[in-house]
Amino acid sequence: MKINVLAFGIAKDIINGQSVEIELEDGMDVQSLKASLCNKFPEFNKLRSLAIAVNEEYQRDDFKLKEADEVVIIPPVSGG
Amino acid sequence: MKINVLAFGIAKDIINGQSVEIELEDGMDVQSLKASLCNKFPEFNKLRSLAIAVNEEYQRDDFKLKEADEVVIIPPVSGG
Amino acid sequence: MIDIQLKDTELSVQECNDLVVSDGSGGIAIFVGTIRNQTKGKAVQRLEFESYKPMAISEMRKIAEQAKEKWEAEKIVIHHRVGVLQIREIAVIIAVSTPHRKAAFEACQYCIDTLKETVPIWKKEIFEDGEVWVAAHP
Amino acid sequence: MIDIQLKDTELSVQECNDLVVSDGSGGIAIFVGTIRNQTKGKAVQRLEFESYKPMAISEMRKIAEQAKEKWEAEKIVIHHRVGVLQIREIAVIIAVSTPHRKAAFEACQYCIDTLKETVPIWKKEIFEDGEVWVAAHP
Repeated sequence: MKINVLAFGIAKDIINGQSVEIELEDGMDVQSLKASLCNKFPEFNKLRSLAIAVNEEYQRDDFKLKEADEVVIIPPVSGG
Repeated sequence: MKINVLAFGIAKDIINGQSVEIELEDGMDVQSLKASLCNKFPEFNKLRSLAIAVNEEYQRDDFKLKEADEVVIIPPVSGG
Repeated sequence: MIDIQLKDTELSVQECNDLVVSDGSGGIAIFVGTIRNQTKGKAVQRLEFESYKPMAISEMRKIAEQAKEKWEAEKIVIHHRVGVLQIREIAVIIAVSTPHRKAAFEACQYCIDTLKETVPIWKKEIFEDGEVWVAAHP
Repeated sequence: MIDIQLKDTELSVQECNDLVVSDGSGGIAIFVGTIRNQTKGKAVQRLEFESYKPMAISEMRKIAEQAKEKWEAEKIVIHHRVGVLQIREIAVIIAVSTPHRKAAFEACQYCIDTLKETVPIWKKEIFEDGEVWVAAHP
Protein backbone atom coordinates (compact mmCIF):
# COMPACT_ATOMS: atom_id res chain seq x y z
CA MET A 1 0.00 0.00 0.00
CA LYS A 2 1.00 3.60 -0.54
CA ILE A 3 0.76 5.96 2.42
CA ASN A 4 0.81 9.67 1.78
CA VAL A 5 2.53 11.15 4.83
CA LEU A 6 2.11 14.85 5.70
CA ALA A 7 4.87 16.78 7.40
CA PHE A 8 5.07 19.87 9.64
CA GLY A 9 7.82 21.86 11.29
CA ILE A 10 11.30 20.44 10.93
CA ALA A 11 9.86 17.30 9.28
CA LYS A 12 8.90 19.46 6.31
CA ASP A 13 12.51 20.58 5.99
CA ILE A 14 13.78 17.01 6.33
CA ILE A 15 11.58 15.57 3.58
CA ASN A 16 11.95 18.84 1.66
CA GLY A 17 8.22 19.19 1.05
CA GLN A 18 4.70 19.12 2.52
CA SER A 19 4.27 15.36 2.06
CA VAL A 20 6.00 12.18 0.94
CA GLU A 21 4.61 8.91 -0.36
CA ILE A 22 5.85 5.83 1.49
CA GLU A 23 5.40 2.32 0.07
CA LEU A 24 4.62 -0.22 2.81
CA GLU A 25 3.37 -3.79 2.79
CA ASP A 26 -0.34 -4.05 3.55
CA GLY A 27 -1.17 -4.21 7.25
CA MET A 28 2.08 -2.62 8.37
CA ASP A 29 2.10 -0.56 11.54
CA VAL A 30 3.32 2.83 12.75
CA GLN A 31 6.68 1.34 13.75
CA SER A 32 7.29 0.12 10.17
CA LEU A 33 6.41 3.54 8.83
CA LYS A 34 8.83 5.23 11.23
CA ALA A 35 11.57 2.77 10.23
CA SER A 36 10.94 3.44 6.57
CA LEU A 37 11.01 7.22 7.13
CA CYS A 38 14.23 7.05 9.16
CA ASN A 39 15.79 4.86 6.50
CA LYS A 40 14.85 7.19 3.67
CA PHE A 41 15.61 10.39 5.63
CA PRO A 42 18.34 9.68 8.23
CA GLU A 43 17.89 13.19 9.70
CA PHE A 44 14.79 11.86 11.53
CA ASN A 45 17.12 9.79 13.72
CA LYS A 46 18.62 12.97 15.13
CA LEU A 47 15.34 14.40 16.45
CA ARG A 48 14.45 14.46 20.14
CA SER A 49 11.33 12.43 19.36
CA LEU A 50 9.23 11.28 16.43
CA ALA A 51 5.50 10.65 16.69
CA ILE A 52 2.89 9.66 14.14
CA ALA A 53 -0.69 10.89 14.09
CA VAL A 54 -3.33 8.90 12.22
CA ASN A 55 -6.61 10.63 11.47
CA GLU A 56 -5.75 13.44 13.91
CA GLU A 57 -4.87 11.21 16.87
CA TYR A 58 -1.47 10.12 18.19
CA GLN A 59 -1.01 6.40 17.61
CA ARG A 60 1.36 3.93 19.18
CA ASP A 61 3.94 1.86 17.32
CA ASP A 62 1.69 -1.20 16.99
CA PHE A 63 -1.19 0.68 15.35
CA LYS A 64 -2.00 -0.85 11.92
CA LEU A 65 -2.17 1.57 9.00
CA LYS A 66 -4.62 1.62 6.10
CA GLU A 67 -4.08 3.30 2.74
CA ALA A 68 -6.87 5.83 3.25
CA ASP A 69 -5.58 7.04 6.63
CA GLU A 70 -4.48 10.64 7.10
CA VAL A 71 -0.96 10.08 8.36
CA VAL A 72 1.14 12.93 9.77
CA ILE A 73 4.72 13.07 11.03
CA ILE A 74 4.84 14.90 14.36
CA PRO A 75 8.36 16.07 15.18
CA PRO A 76 8.98 17.47 18.71
CA VAL A 77 6.28 20.06 19.34
CA SER A 78 7.11 23.56 20.61
CA GLY A 79 3.90 25.50 21.00
CA GLY A 80 3.16 27.98 23.74
CA MET B 1 -0.45 58.80 78.17
CA LYS B 2 -3.46 58.98 75.88
CA ILE B 3 -3.34 56.88 72.71
CA ASN B 4 -5.78 57.67 69.95
CA VAL B 5 -6.49 54.30 68.30
CA LEU B 6 -7.94 54.13 64.77
CA ALA B 7 -10.23 51.30 63.74
CA PHE B 8 -11.16 49.61 60.44
CA GLY B 9 -13.48 46.81 59.37
CA ILE B 10 -15.23 45.02 62.18
CA ALA B 11 -13.14 46.93 64.74
CA LYS B 12 -15.02 50.07 63.72
CA ASP B 13 -18.31 48.34 64.50
CA ILE B 14 -17.00 47.04 67.83
CA ILE B 15 -15.84 50.43 69.11
CA ASN B 16 -18.81 52.05 67.37
CA GLY B 17 -16.69 54.71 65.68
CA GLN B 18 -13.58 55.54 63.65
CA SER B 19 -11.33 55.88 66.71
CA VAL B 20 -11.18 55.54 70.46
CA GLU B 21 -8.93 57.16 73.05
CA ILE B 22 -7.20 54.72 75.37
CA GLU B 23 -5.50 55.84 78.58
CA LEU B 24 -2.29 53.88 79.27
CA GLU B 25 0.60 54.34 81.66
CA ASP B 26 3.67 55.87 79.98
CA GLY B 27 5.94 53.32 78.30
CA MET B 28 3.26 50.64 77.99
CA ASP B 29 3.48 48.21 75.09
CA VAL B 30 1.18 46.77 72.40
CA GLN B 31 0.16 43.92 74.68
CA SER B 32 -1.13 46.37 77.30
CA LEU B 33 -3.07 48.24 74.66
CA LYS B 34 -4.68 45.00 73.42
CA ALA B 35 -5.59 44.05 76.99
CA SER B 36 -7.12 47.44 77.57
CA LEU B 37 -9.11 47.24 74.30
CA CYS B 38 -10.35 43.73 75.07
CA ASN B 39 -11.34 44.82 78.54
CA LYS B 40 -13.25 47.86 77.32
CA PHE B 41 -14.78 46.06 74.29
CA PRO B 42 -15.11 42.32 75.04
CA GLU B 43 -16.17 41.64 71.43
CA PHE B 44 -12.47 41.85 70.48
CA ASN B 45 -11.92 38.55 72.34
CA LYS B 46 -14.16 36.78 69.83
CA LEU B 47 -12.13 37.73 66.74
CA ARG B 48 -9.94 35.23 64.89
CA SER B 49 -6.97 37.54 65.49
CA LEU B 50 -6.13 41.04 66.64
CA ALA B 51 -3.07 42.93 65.46
CA ILE B 52 -1.83 46.43 66.10
CA ALA B 53 -0.06 48.63 63.58
CA VAL B 54 2.09 51.51 64.78
CA ASN B 55 3.03 54.14 62.22
CA GLU B 56 1.91 51.88 59.36
CA GLU B 57 3.88 48.79 60.43
CA TYR B 58 2.71 45.69 62.28
CA GLN B 59 4.26 45.63 65.74
CA ARG B 60 4.72 42.79 68.19
CA ASP B 61 3.32 42.65 71.72
CA ASP B 62 6.50 43.98 73.35
CA PHE B 63 6.70 47.12 71.19
CA LYS B 64 6.62 50.24 73.37
CA LEU B 65 4.07 52.88 72.47
CA LYS B 66 4.46 56.66 72.48
CA GLU B 67 1.69 59.23 72.69
CA ALA B 68 2.36 60.64 69.19
CA ASP B 69 2.25 57.23 67.46
CA GLU B 70 -0.36 56.48 64.81
CA VAL B 71 -1.92 53.37 66.31
CA VAL B 72 -4.40 51.24 64.37
CA ILE B 73 -6.42 48.16 65.32
CA ILE B 74 -6.09 45.53 62.58
CA PRO B 75 -8.84 42.91 62.85
CA PRO B 76 -8.52 39.79 60.62
CA VAL B 77 -7.85 41.05 57.08
CA SER B 78 -9.88 39.80 54.12
CA GLY B 79 -8.61 41.50 50.98
CA GLY B 80 -8.32 39.88 47.59
CA MET C 1 9.43 47.25 37.97
CA ILE C 2 6.77 47.15 40.64
CA ASP C 3 3.41 48.92 40.31
CA ILE C 4 1.02 48.99 43.27
CA GLN C 5 -2.40 50.62 43.10
CA LEU C 6 -5.37 50.82 45.43
CA LYS C 7 -8.28 52.24 43.47
CA ASP C 8 -11.98 52.92 43.87
CA THR C 9 -12.58 52.52 40.13
CA GLU C 10 -12.75 49.44 37.87
CA LEU C 11 -9.57 47.37 37.48
CA SER C 12 -8.31 46.31 34.04
CA VAL C 13 -6.74 42.94 33.27
CA GLN C 14 -5.48 44.29 29.95
CA GLU C 15 -3.76 47.19 31.70
CA CYS C 16 -2.05 44.89 34.20
CA ASN C 17 -0.89 42.55 31.44
CA ASP C 18 0.46 45.44 29.39
CA LEU C 19 2.31 46.81 32.43
CA VAL C 20 4.28 43.59 33.03
CA VAL C 21 5.12 42.51 29.48
CA SER C 22 8.76 43.09 28.62
CA ASP C 23 11.32 42.08 26.00
CA GLY C 24 12.94 39.59 28.34
CA SER C 25 9.84 37.91 29.74
CA GLY C 26 8.59 34.64 28.30
CA GLY C 27 5.78 34.01 30.74
CA ILE C 28 3.19 36.11 32.52
CA ALA C 29 0.99 34.71 35.26
CA ILE C 30 -2.05 36.74 36.23
CA PHE C 31 -4.46 36.21 39.10
CA VAL C 32 -7.84 37.90 38.92
CA GLY C 33 -10.01 37.81 42.03
CA THR C 34 -13.69 38.37 41.28
CA ILE C 35 -16.78 38.63 43.44
CA ARG C 36 -18.66 35.33 43.78
CA ASN C 37 -22.44 35.21 43.89
CA GLN C 38 -22.54 33.07 47.04
CA THR C 39 -20.72 32.11 50.24
CA LYS C 40 -21.45 28.70 51.69
CA GLY C 41 -24.60 28.53 49.58
CA LYS C 42 -25.94 31.90 50.72
CA ALA C 43 -26.60 34.48 47.98
CA VAL C 44 -24.31 37.51 48.12
CA GLN C 45 -25.80 40.82 46.94
CA ARG C 46 -22.63 42.91 46.86
CA LEU C 47 -19.36 43.44 48.73
CA GLU C 48 -17.89 46.48 50.40
CA PHE C 49 -14.11 46.78 50.66
CA GLU C 50 -12.31 49.20 52.92
CA SER C 51 -8.61 49.66 53.57
CA TYR C 52 -6.09 51.33 55.82
CA LYS C 53 -4.74 52.89 52.66
CA PRO C 54 -1.10 53.92 53.31
CA MET C 55 -0.32 50.65 55.07
CA ALA C 56 -2.23 48.55 52.51
CA ILE C 57 -0.06 50.05 49.79
CA SER C 58 3.17 49.58 51.74
CA GLU C 59 2.29 45.97 52.62
CA MET C 60 1.44 45.18 48.98
CA ARG C 61 4.75 46.71 47.96
CA LYS C 62 6.62 44.56 50.49
CA ILE C 63 4.98 41.43 49.08
CA ALA C 64 5.85 42.39 45.50
CA GLU C 65 9.44 43.17 46.49
CA GLN C 66 9.84 39.83 48.26
CA ALA C 67 8.39 37.94 45.28
CA LYS C 68 10.44 39.89 42.77
CA GLU C 69 13.63 39.02 44.60
CA LYS C 70 12.83 35.38 45.36
CA TRP C 71 11.62 34.45 41.86
CA GLU C 72 13.76 36.94 39.93
CA ALA C 73 10.66 38.42 38.37
CA GLU C 74 10.96 41.06 35.68
CA LYS C 75 7.87 43.02 36.68
CA ILE C 76 5.09 42.70 39.26
CA VAL C 77 1.79 44.58 39.35
CA ILE C 78 -0.74 44.46 42.19
CA HIS C 79 -3.94 46.45 41.73
CA HIS C 80 -6.59 46.25 44.45
CA ARG C 81 -10.06 47.74 44.41
CA VAL C 82 -11.93 49.33 47.32
CA GLY C 83 -15.50 50.56 47.69
CA VAL C 84 -18.72 48.78 46.69
CA LEU C 85 -18.33 45.83 44.29
CA GLN C 86 -21.02 43.88 42.48
CA ILE C 87 -20.99 40.16 41.55
CA ARG C 88 -18.37 39.40 38.85
CA GLU C 89 -16.48 42.64 39.45
CA ILE C 90 -12.73 42.44 40.00
CA ALA C 91 -11.39 42.95 43.53
CA VAL C 92 -7.72 42.31 42.81
CA ILE C 93 -5.35 41.68 39.92
CA ILE C 94 -1.80 40.39 40.35
CA ALA C 95 0.41 40.08 37.28
CA VAL C 96 3.97 38.74 37.27
CA SER C 97 6.39 38.41 34.37
CA THR C 98 9.45 36.19 34.53
CA PRO C 99 11.91 34.79 31.98
CA HIS C 100 10.43 31.27 32.52
CA ARG C 101 6.86 30.37 33.31
CA LYS C 102 7.15 28.23 36.44
CA ALA C 103 8.53 31.15 38.44
CA ALA C 104 5.67 33.37 37.25
CA PHE C 105 3.04 30.98 38.63
CA GLU C 106 4.86 30.54 41.94
CA ALA C 107 5.45 34.26 42.44
CA CYS C 108 1.85 35.13 41.52
CA GLN C 109 0.45 32.55 43.92
CA TYR C 110 2.77 33.76 46.70
CA CYS C 111 1.55 37.33 46.19
CA ILE C 112 -2.16 36.54 46.43
CA ASP C 113 -1.71 34.09 49.33
CA THR C 114 0.33 36.62 51.31
CA LEU C 115 -1.91 39.55 50.38
CA LYS C 116 -4.83 37.71 51.94
CA GLU C 117 -2.85 37.25 55.16
CA THR C 118 -1.16 40.59 55.72
CA VAL C 119 -2.61 43.49 53.74
CA PRO C 120 -4.98 45.67 55.81
CA ILE C 121 -8.02 45.48 53.56
CA TRP C 122 -11.39 44.26 54.80
CA LYS C 123 -14.48 43.13 52.97
CA LYS C 124 -18.06 42.93 54.15
CA GLU C 125 -20.51 40.61 52.41
CA ILE C 126 -23.99 41.99 52.08
CA PHE C 127 -26.76 39.38 52.10
CA GLU C 128 -30.48 39.93 51.76
CA ASP C 129 -30.89 39.55 55.52
CA GLY C 130 -27.73 41.07 56.90
CA GLU C 131 -24.01 41.63 56.48
CA VAL C 132 -20.81 39.95 57.64
CA TRP C 133 -17.16 41.06 57.85
CA VAL C 134 -15.46 38.19 56.04
CA ALA C 135 -13.19 35.91 58.11
CA ALA C 136 -13.43 38.11 61.19
CA HIS C 137 -14.47 35.29 63.51
CA PRO C 138 -13.01 31.77 63.85
CA MET D 1 -17.57 26.16 29.18
CA ILE D 2 -14.50 25.52 27.08
CA ASP D 3 -13.34 27.84 24.31
CA ILE D 4 -10.43 26.83 22.06
CA GLN D 5 -9.08 29.05 19.32
CA LEU D 6 -6.12 28.88 16.95
CA LYS D 7 -5.77 32.27 15.30
CA ASP D 8 -3.42 34.10 12.97
CA THR D 9 -4.40 37.46 14.46
CA GLU D 10 -3.50 39.17 17.74
CA LEU D 11 -4.67 37.52 20.98
CA SER D 12 -6.42 39.52 23.71
CA VAL D 13 -5.92 38.99 27.44
CA GLN D 14 -9.01 41.06 28.14
CA GLU D 15 -11.12 38.86 25.87
CA CYS D 16 -9.87 35.66 27.53
CA ASN D 17 -10.54 37.07 31.00
CA ASP D 18 -14.03 38.17 30.02
CA LEU D 19 -14.78 34.73 28.55
CA VAL D 20 -14.02 32.88 31.81
CA VAL D 21 -15.52 35.21 34.39
CA SER D 22 -18.76 33.87 35.85
CA ASP D 23 -21.10 34.44 38.78
CA GLY D 24 -19.75 31.40 40.61
CA SER D 25 -16.03 31.91 40.12
CA GLY D 26 -13.92 33.54 42.78
CA GLY D 27 -10.54 33.12 41.14
CA ILE D 28 -9.19 33.34 37.61
CA ALA D 29 -5.65 32.27 36.75
CA ILE D 30 -4.30 33.39 33.40
CA PHE D 31 -1.07 32.39 31.70
CA VAL D 32 0.21 34.62 28.90
CA GLY D 33 3.11 33.32 26.83
CA THR D 34 5.01 36.08 25.07
CA ILE D 35 7.95 36.13 22.67
CA ARG D 36 11.30 36.68 24.39
CA ASN D 37 14.02 38.75 22.81
CA GLN D 38 16.70 36.10 23.28
CA THR D 39 17.38 32.39 23.62
CA LYS D 40 20.51 31.36 25.50
CA GLY D 41 21.84 34.88 25.08
CA LYS D 42 21.32 34.96 21.31
CA ALA D 43 19.09 37.76 19.98
CA VAL D 44 15.81 36.55 18.46
CA GLN D 45 14.43 38.64 15.58
CA ARG D 46 11.00 37.02 15.30
CA LEU D 47 9.24 33.67 15.58
CA GLU D 48 7.20 31.68 13.10
CA PHE D 49 4.52 29.33 14.41
CA GLU D 50 2.83 26.64 12.37
CA SER D 51 0.30 24.02 13.36
CA TYR D 52 -1.43 20.87 12.23
CA LYS D 53 -4.63 22.78 12.77
CA PRO D 54 -7.46 20.26 13.28
CA MET D 55 -5.37 18.12 15.59
CA ALA D 56 -3.93 21.13 17.44
CA ILE D 57 -7.47 22.22 18.22
CA SER D 58 -8.61 18.74 19.27
CA GLU D 59 -5.52 18.25 21.49
CA MET D 60 -6.05 21.64 23.16
CA ARG D 61 -9.68 20.69 23.75
CA LYS D 62 -8.63 17.38 25.35
CA ILE D 63 -6.30 19.24 27.72
CA ALA D 64 -9.02 21.72 28.68
CA GLU D 65 -11.52 18.92 29.25
CA GLN D 66 -9.10 16.99 31.46
CA ALA D 67 -8.29 20.10 33.49
CA LYS D 68 -11.94 21.12 33.77
CA GLU D 69 -12.84 17.73 35.17
CA LYS D 70 -9.85 17.28 37.47
CA TRP D 71 -10.01 20.76 39.06
CA GLU D 72 -13.78 21.29 38.71
CA ALA D 73 -13.14 24.46 36.74
CA GLU D 74 -16.05 26.69 35.76
CA LYS D 75 -14.59 27.80 32.42
CA ILE D 76 -11.36 27.27 30.50
CA VAL D 77 -10.13 29.24 27.50
CA ILE D 78 -7.07 28.38 25.40
CA HIS D 79 -6.20 30.75 22.57
CA HIS D 80 -3.07 30.04 20.52
CA ARG D 81 -1.55 32.19 17.81
CA VAL D 82 0.10 30.99 14.58
CA GLY D 83 2.04 32.83 11.89
CA VAL D 84 4.83 35.37 12.31
CA LEU D 85 5.22 36.88 15.79
CA GLN D 86 7.43 39.74 16.91
CA ILE D 87 9.15 40.19 20.30
CA ARG D 88 6.59 40.85 23.12
CA GLU D 89 3.68 39.52 21.04
CA ILE D 90 1.44 36.90 22.65
CA ALA D 91 1.76 33.28 21.47
CA VAL D 92 -0.73 31.72 23.87
CA ILE D 93 -3.26 32.67 26.53
CA ILE D 94 -4.78 30.17 28.96
CA ALA D 95 -7.48 31.37 31.35
CA VAL D 96 -9.17 29.24 34.00
CA SER D 97 -11.92 30.18 36.42
CA THR D 98 -12.70 28.11 39.50
CA PRO D 99 -14.69 28.66 42.70
CA HIS D 100 -11.41 28.79 44.70
CA ARG D 101 -8.08 30.14 43.60
CA LYS D 102 -5.68 27.26 44.25
CA ALA D 103 -7.45 25.08 41.69
CA ALA D 104 -7.28 27.86 39.11
CA PHE D 105 -3.48 28.06 39.39
CA GLU D 106 -3.05 24.29 39.26
CA ALA D 107 -5.36 23.81 36.29
CA CYS D 108 -3.79 26.70 34.37
CA GLN D 109 -0.29 25.35 34.95
CA TYR D 110 -1.38 21.85 33.90
CA CYS D 111 -2.82 23.25 30.67
CA ILE D 112 0.32 25.13 29.61
CA ASP D 113 2.68 22.32 30.68
CA THR D 114 0.67 19.73 28.74
CA LEU D 115 0.13 21.99 25.73
CA LYS D 116 3.90 22.27 25.36
CA GLU D 117 4.19 18.48 25.36
CA THR D 118 1.34 17.30 23.17
CA VAL D 119 -0.20 19.98 20.95
CA PRO D 120 1.06 19.81 17.32
CA ILE D 121 2.30 23.38 17.03
CA TRP D 122 5.88 24.19 16.08
CA LYS D 123 7.89 27.37 16.34
CA LYS D 124 10.98 28.45 14.50
CA GLU D 125 13.25 31.11 15.97
CA ILE D 126 14.73 33.50 13.45
CA PHE D 127 18.16 34.87 14.36
CA GLU D 128 20.27 37.33 12.43
CA ASP D 129 22.40 34.49 11.10
CA GLY D 130 19.93 31.64 10.69
CA GLU D 131 16.86 29.90 12.04
CA VAL D 132 16.12 26.97 14.37
CA TRP D 133 13.04 24.79 14.97
CA VAL D 134 12.73 25.07 18.74
CA ALA D 135 13.37 21.90 20.78
CA ALA D 136 13.60 19.68 17.69
CA HIS D 137 16.94 18.20 18.65
CA PRO D 138 18.09 16.81 22.01
